[in-house]
Amino acid sequence: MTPPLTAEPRTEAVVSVRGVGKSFGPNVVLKGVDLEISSGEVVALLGANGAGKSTLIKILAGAHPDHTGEVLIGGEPARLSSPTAARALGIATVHQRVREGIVPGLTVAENLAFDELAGGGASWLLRRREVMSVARRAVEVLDLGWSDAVLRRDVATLGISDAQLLVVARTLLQRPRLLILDEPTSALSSAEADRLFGVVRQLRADGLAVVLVSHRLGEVDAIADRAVVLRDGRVTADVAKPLSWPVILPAMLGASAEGLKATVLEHDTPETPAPERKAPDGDRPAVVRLRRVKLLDESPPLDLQIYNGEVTGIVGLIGAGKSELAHGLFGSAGWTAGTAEFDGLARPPRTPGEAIRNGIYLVPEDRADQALLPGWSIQRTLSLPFITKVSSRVGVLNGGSERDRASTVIEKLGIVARGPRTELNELSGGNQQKVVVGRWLVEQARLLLLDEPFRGVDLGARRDIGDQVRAVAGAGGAVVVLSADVDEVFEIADRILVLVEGALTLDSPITEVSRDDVVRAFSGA
Amino acid sequence: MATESLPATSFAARALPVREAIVRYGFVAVTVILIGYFLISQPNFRTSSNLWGLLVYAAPVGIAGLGVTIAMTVGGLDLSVGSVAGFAVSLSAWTMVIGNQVGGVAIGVALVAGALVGLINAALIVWARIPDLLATLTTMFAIQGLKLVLVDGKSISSRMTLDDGSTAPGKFTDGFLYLAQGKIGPVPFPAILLIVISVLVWFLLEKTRWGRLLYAVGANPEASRLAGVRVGLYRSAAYVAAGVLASVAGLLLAARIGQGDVSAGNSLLLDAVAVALVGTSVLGRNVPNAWGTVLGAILITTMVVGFSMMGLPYYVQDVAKGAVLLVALLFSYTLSTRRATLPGQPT
Amino acid sequence: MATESLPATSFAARALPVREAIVRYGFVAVTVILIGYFLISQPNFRTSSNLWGLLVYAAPVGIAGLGVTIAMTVGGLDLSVGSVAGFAVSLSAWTMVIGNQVGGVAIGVALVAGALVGLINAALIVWARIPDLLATLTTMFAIQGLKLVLVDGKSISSRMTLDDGSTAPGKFTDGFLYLAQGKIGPVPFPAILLIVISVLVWFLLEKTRWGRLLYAVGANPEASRLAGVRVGLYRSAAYVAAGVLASVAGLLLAARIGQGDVSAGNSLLLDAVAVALVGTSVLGRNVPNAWGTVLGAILITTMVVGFSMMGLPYYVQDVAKGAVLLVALLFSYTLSTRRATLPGQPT
Amino acid sequence: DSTESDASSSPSTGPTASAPRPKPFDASPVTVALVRQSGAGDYFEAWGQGAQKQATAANIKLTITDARNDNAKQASDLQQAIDAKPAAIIVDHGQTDTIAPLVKKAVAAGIPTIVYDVALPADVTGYIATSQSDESLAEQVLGQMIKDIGQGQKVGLVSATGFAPLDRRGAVWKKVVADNKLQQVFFTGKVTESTATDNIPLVDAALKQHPDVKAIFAPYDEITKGVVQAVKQNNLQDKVKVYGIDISNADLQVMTESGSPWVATAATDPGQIGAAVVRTIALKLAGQFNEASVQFPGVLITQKVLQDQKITTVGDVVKAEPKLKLDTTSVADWLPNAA
Ligand SMILES: Nc1ncnc2c1ncn2[C@@H]1O[C@H](COP(=O)(O)OP(=O)(O)OP(=O)(O)O)[C@@H](O)[C@H]1O
Ligand SMILES: Nc1ncnc2c1ncn2[C@@H]1O[C@H](COP(=O)(O)OP(=O)(O)OP(=O)(O)O)[C@@H](O)[C@H]1O
Ligand SMILES: [Mg+2]
Ligand SMILES: [Mg+2]
Repeated sequence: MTPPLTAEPRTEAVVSVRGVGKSFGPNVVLKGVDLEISSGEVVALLGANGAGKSTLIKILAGAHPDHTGEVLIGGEPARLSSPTAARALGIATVHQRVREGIVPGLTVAENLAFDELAGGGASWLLRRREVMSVARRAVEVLDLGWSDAVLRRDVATLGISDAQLLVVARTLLQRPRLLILDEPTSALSSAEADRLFGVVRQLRADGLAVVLVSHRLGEVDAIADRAVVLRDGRVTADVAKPLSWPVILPAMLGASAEGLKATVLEHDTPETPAPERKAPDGDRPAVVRLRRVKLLDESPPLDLQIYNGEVTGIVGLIGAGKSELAHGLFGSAGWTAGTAEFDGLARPPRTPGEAIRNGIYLVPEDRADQALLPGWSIQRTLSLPFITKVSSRVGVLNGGSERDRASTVIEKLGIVARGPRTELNELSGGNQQKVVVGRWLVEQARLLLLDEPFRGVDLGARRDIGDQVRAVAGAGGAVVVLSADVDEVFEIADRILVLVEGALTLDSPITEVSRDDVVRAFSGA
Repeated sequence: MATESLPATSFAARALPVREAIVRYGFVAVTVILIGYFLISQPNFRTSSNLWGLLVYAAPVGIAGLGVTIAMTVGGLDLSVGSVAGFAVSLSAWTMVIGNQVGGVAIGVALVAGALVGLINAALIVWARIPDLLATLTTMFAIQGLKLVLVDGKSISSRMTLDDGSTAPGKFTDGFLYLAQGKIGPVPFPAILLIVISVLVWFLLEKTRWGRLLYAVGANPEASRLAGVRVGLYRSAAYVAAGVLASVAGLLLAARIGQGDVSAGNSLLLDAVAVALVGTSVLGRNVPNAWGTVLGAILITTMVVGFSMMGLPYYVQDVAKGAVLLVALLFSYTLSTRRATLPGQPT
Repeated sequence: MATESLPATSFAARALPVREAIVRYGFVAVTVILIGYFLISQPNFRTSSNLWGLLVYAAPVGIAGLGVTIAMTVGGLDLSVGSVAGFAVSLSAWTMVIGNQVGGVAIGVALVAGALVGLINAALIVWARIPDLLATLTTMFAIQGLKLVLVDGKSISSRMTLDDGSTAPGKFTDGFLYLAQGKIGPVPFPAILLIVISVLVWFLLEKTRWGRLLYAVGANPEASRLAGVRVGLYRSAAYVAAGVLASVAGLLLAARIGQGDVSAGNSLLLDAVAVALVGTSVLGRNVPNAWGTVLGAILITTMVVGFSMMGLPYYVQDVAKGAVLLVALLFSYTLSTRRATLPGQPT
Repeated sequence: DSTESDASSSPSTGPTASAPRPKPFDASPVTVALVRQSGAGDYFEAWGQGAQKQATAANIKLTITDARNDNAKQASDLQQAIDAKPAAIIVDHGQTDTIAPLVKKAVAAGIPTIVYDVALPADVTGYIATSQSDESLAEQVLGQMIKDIGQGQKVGLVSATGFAPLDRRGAVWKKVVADNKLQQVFFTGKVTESTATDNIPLVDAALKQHPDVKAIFAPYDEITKGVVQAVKQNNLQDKVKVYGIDISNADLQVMTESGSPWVATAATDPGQIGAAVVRTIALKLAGQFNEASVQFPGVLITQKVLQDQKITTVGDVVKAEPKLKLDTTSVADWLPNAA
């Protein structure tokens, strides 16, 4: 085990974590964590999927009162017995699962003001004007620009990115001593992430302490003053700025990080295009040809080809129409106008079932709502789309072949789990994502659509998933990765497309563009 | 650039105002049309006593339905309302007739009992973590049995003969009977009670912070907990409120029947759940709400009274009830552009 | 490898075997203990005819409960089972007595009617997007009324007098009565039917891909749709199955009484829903399942028969029922380390 | 519309009126409110049809409300009927304390009121009381039982408490048990929405425990049907005799099946009674009726008679037992029995 590397002593600690441990039943997740967080600094909490980051954060947020060890706040031992207690002590948290933060059925404004509503101090009468003014303040904090009409809408109509922004805005409103952000950017585009970090810098200047969890190392590099690495339930590194990645990565990932350093860092630290990517070879036959497709009500018609044997990366801001594109190809939603032709198919798939039978697969963007089945095991979740492959012709399920499929995926993607029968809600967020991506990798795809596939997965896993996805392309399939993160696309794609409000503004082999070209394309130029 | 994440135009719901209006007011329209039809075709329907009568008949089911509504806001369903109402009937009768107490005491005892049953439900659901349907089903059986044990399976009537041959000392007091038979001006007391309780529940659910939090607990208990809402407390309070309202409904029944009828309340469960469910579809809101429940109760009562006046046999009434319900539901759901089910809503 | 798997030992989920065992088998144990108690204390309980009788009595509610279970797997609840069973009673009687058809035809007609009602429910829920509780409530009213319209509110018995003064041509055929009164060896036919249908439903739900997909649709319809499941088809199939099973239950009731009793089936709804709900807690699985439902039906029947033998009045039986249910639920939920309610799962 | 259909109990079309209708029946139909506790089940269905038939014949428009056993609803219905000011009100069944104050109100409002099978306290006056006597029904059938099995035997009761007619019949039972030194070895039973089916397991269990009972009294035909099934299931039909109350075509079928343990019942013809009640109030409205009460006699119907005379319908029973056909009760030239 790498001994913790300590950074130089800092000024007064806002929060001191001393020997904190936590188990879920027999599963020991944290084995004595020590950590100091001072005011005016941004601490990045790093670690592989399942390292225990969210668990530590939940302890600080008062959601796991049954932990061992102690937490000092302002030098005093604190009892973090409930979320309210934590909040009263000045700790505000944005949890990893966005859906854990919003309340459907209430309006956007009520959700923005939910902490006020929930707190015992507020008046027992519901003052809508007050709610609106709190909501407007929250909108201002993050510069969301939502109109009053938006604020009055049912929050359930917001997409996941807007929901994420909502939760962050609400938390920022609390003006806490310690702000904890658990993967706040995993559902955000880089522009929105930048806006969020602008606010975080400002808060840091005001003396706030911030703990940030992220798997986007570029982000961490840009904003963190210090990085603390968790591994196997312990702190394995604690380094101050400038962050030394050669120290951090092995601390995060263990020996297996050796081969990673090169690749991962190259993609994560901007400007370097990916090596050994295919050059476009003339007039290949397209597997899909879109003609005059209108993705959004108001967007111009779009023509687009997707080719076999390559990874097509499509980047765009939130609301650019990426998900519409994917759902249209998959047959799970219609387009406003236009047609698609599939090579070798008489007609485009009209239902997801038809798509899957024809080798067209989709990893949807919202894991919780669109892919997870509450109470289901890894094995069942994996075999669901290919249920005919694990059952006999008369429909009888074959448990053995189900288990084998699951074991293969668990091993290939390094999913941290007890076994194929582990329920998905026991897994960390990143490991859940690996399962929902992994289930489409067992069968060779004709067209594999991945909508935000790297949401919340760690570096190592990102590489593992990337390798698998590239293998699909290598075996002759077409792969489309839709992402709001330019770096991710650079890391994996052979060709990059930029989508702005339903229109293509860039279409180029990855070897022939720079990151700056892409960013320029975002502005529609 | 921030604003572009939510272009208003992409939400086509605003584009179809007629459809929106039907979804929102279709149910209300069906009720109004039906009442209008009866007003025109049935002269007896027009009498003011009959119109107040609609509210009087709607009162027990409406009030019990409001209790179910509150339980539904926290994401639960209370199957014990019928038996709690029946318990209130027998208990209040027992208190007055056997216990020889005045009506006020009987009312108090029944309300406390209702609250207690609510607390038991809450304990089973919140503390013992038994799913709400199962927990309230268990209480339903137990309370139903307990009621009959209390009265030995018998209906309790004023000055009944006891087992030892003596006559029971007490009787249903006039004060108690006022619950059903009293009037303030031309307005019967049960109608007033229904109106007052509806307004209170509406105010609680829509205009107070507590109401919002009840909905929040139902829609996303985890988010509520993390935001510092005392989820267990709110859920408990909802079941206690449901128990108390079921008791109130039972008291109205007892006063109307004038004796401790053992079978009273039996049919209340299905009716109360039905009006609360129907209520979710009123106003196109798709969440349990006070006005919807009351309107549902009035709609169902109107159908029963109106169809009876038309001389339809009860089973044709059932078919008609089904048909009217269907039309109203088609308006509320089939035309709606919103998704049919919201998470956290009991389905 | 980026992340190594955790050592197997750190996930010793088997570390609390006693508690686990109670959660999983507590309900079964309560049933077994109760049966054991009756076996020892009530000599007449021991007779083989009584033990088969338990299955005979459990058959209608168990079979209707299995229908509710299937509807629950897709996340729904079918409130129309009671009225469908009653409809099957009247319809089969009508077919034999008025229509002068043989038992086989009557059975066929009733089963087709059950399937049709299931299709109507499916259309309302899947196509018209009316929430399941409201849709099946509507059908419940309509079917209940229709049944009575069909038979003019009367029970139908062999060779009854018709309105025109003539005698009805047909009668309950022996073949039809065999449904309730037949035996294969020492085993009564309803017991066999219950066993066969339970095994079939269990096999369907647990061992076939269709069962798996039914559960998937119930757990998360959107995720299922995106995994290629024809959600509407599976939900429809579930309601059709529920309708057919409710009809089978109705046929058993008709054959048991030997008449088209108008009131038969009315009390079946609550019982069927109760056993299906109770079934979810059996084996600590917290999802609707076939064995759980059948065990629930047997437990409730055992209590009715055993407590009757002990001479308890029916209302004391209700209290006892509540108490036994409570103990079983405490075992299944309160001791469980799993979370009591999972989102998207019918609770 | 069911109002046109015949009463199931009596296929005969009845005699036609031999005199013109008096006032107020000579003009537009007279509105009479019929407030029923329940209309469901064979007994009540037949009652309602008899009433409807007679009403049509007498130029009466019946507005019927059916509380479906919900006593609170019946109270509301009655109040509503009073408010609607009909020519007369008929109250069919109900709870004493529920009905009494409202009948007082109706009488005070000057509405002629007739009550069937509700025992009202002495301080309520000015209405017409009609009833089938539960006491007499129970006494007749229990008399037959004693004749059949003798004294000092083991017997069982399947009934429920809390329902007025059952309580009245139960009181007679208690007395007969005591007078004849019978030994009541079990008491079970319940009234539910599916009474016949739901009583089978209860009685089955009781019979397993006490297979040596000689007779079972089940004073409500829905319960009796369940008892019969339970007896048969235990193969005790030769040893245990079942005594019931009420009769319907469906009941007759059960009674006359070969080997049926149901050996006797006591009954009135509900269709005839419904008609007679309507006739009585019609006479009152025409100023031709001045009594305070009418009693409808019940008769004892034994299995033996049914089998000997091959009786399978209530119509046949009425023919065989003219007492059931209330052709002389509350009739007039202009108002013959229409049921
Ligand atoms: N409620 C729970 N029940 C059982 N095990 C849990 C629970 N929550 C977390 N775990 C386990 O604890 C471990 C740490 O999970 P945690 O969510 O803290 O990881 P993380 O570091 O946040 O990972 P990620 O980067 O994927 O979000 C995982 O092995 C997970 O399976
Ligand atoms: N349920 C909804 N009802 C109405 N409009 C919606 C709904 N969900 C999304 N939209 C809108 O549709 C547009 C396209 O959204 P889409 O999800 O395709 O964007 P995207 O490019 O995939 O972005 P991202 O996935 O990053 O949010 C957005 O303007 C969004 O606000
Ligand atoms: Mg995490
Ligand atoms: Mg998207």
